Amino acid sequence: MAVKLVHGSFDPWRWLLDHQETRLSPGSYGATASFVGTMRDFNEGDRVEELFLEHYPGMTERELEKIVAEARDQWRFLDALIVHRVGEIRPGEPIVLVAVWSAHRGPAFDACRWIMEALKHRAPFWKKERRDGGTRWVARNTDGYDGY
Amino acid sequence: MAVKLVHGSFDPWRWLLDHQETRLSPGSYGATASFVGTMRDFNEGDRVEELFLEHYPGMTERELEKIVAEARDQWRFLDALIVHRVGEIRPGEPIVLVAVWSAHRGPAFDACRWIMEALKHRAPFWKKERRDGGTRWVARNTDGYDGY
Amino acid sequence: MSSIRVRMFASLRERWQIDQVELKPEGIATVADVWRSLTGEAMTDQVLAAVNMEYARPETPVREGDEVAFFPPVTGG
Amino acid sequence: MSSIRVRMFASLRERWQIDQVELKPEGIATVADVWRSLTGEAMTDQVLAAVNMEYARPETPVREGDEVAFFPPVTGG
Repeated sequence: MAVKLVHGSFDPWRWLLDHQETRLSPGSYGATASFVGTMRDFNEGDRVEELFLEHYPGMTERELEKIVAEARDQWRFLDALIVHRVGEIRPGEPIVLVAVWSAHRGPAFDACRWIMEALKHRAPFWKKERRDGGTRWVARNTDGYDGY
Repeated sequence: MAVKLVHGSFDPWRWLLDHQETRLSPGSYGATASFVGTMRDFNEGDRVEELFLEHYPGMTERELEKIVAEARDQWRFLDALIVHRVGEIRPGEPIVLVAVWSAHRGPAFDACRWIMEALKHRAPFWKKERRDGGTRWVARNTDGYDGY
Repeated sequence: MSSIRVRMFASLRERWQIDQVELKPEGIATVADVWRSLTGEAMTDQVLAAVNMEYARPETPVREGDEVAFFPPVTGG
Repeated sequence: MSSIRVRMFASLRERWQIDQVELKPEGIATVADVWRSLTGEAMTDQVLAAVNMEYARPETPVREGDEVAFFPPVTGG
């Protein structure tokens, strides 16, 4: 299990692969479910130029670790990795990676999605967007199950 | 949308990234959900030495394309990629990649999982395992929602 | 007159020792007829079928020129 | 005697111009007391709180030496 906050651009697939190669034994896992959240250049019809991601050093890591531990209480999986950006982010850049390795696909899918929703609703991060030279704090995260 | 059958080992993350870089415009997608199925070295308590994956050339590709089209009727996503191995596979090697790109996370998660389940239940592939020198056809795929 | 091409896959191919065979269409109206003419048996739910690479049922009509395939439950992914 | 450390984040920090401040514990029993002593207002559901980096509620007790944080609904991921 690993939780990392990174400043500056990161390659989620490199992180996933490095974690897999150093922490997992080949042949032990049959399923890898992953999610990458990326900064879009449009939000609610407006062009977003830049994002600033603030966090609460100490509590953010702790809350992410708690989320992974709660997922482990619910599903049987071998490993999980969360990587989250903080600081300035530009359109097209990855913001977050969640990856879960398990023997079978059910728990990998379930845990990956549950971790991502929990992160969105509980982990102390706050986004400030710059649009047309002005900035504003994003008010609230949307529900990831509403399927829009 | 792309569906590929590959002979010989493949790097799912390389395929995902190549697809993303050539087919998607940066900043257009906010969510990438993916699944990689990997050959385990144990199945039902037995050591599996090798897997042979047979398919029905022509029908397999067609069925995979149909699955992606049906997913598009149900969810709004920007792109999807399925890569599936055929032929001989060794423990630890990837068998299948499903990746879905969308603006928001809900449809990416939903479509990725639905495509993977549909593939498991409909796409004409058949696995033959070698254990202890003997071979046997795998009888049936399990349900991916049962959470074991 | 054109014939019906029949293919078998995986365990069915090994069980019946048939990879690909051409059948005369006489007396054959459905997928179940094709199966019976090759194996002498009725289809079970362990035998799936396709006509021209689309999933088919035992009662699906078969015409000359069609490709009919039989295979066990799929196990990919 | 040790004080209570209070932190604010994101829009709350900007609104109240408070990043980090030390409060005397006198007259303070709960998270809501901390908030009121700094802002003169009652907490709303737009104000989340943590005590010692664990989510807390307005009625959560606060003791000297604690770190109390206030922040708006989270928007990561």
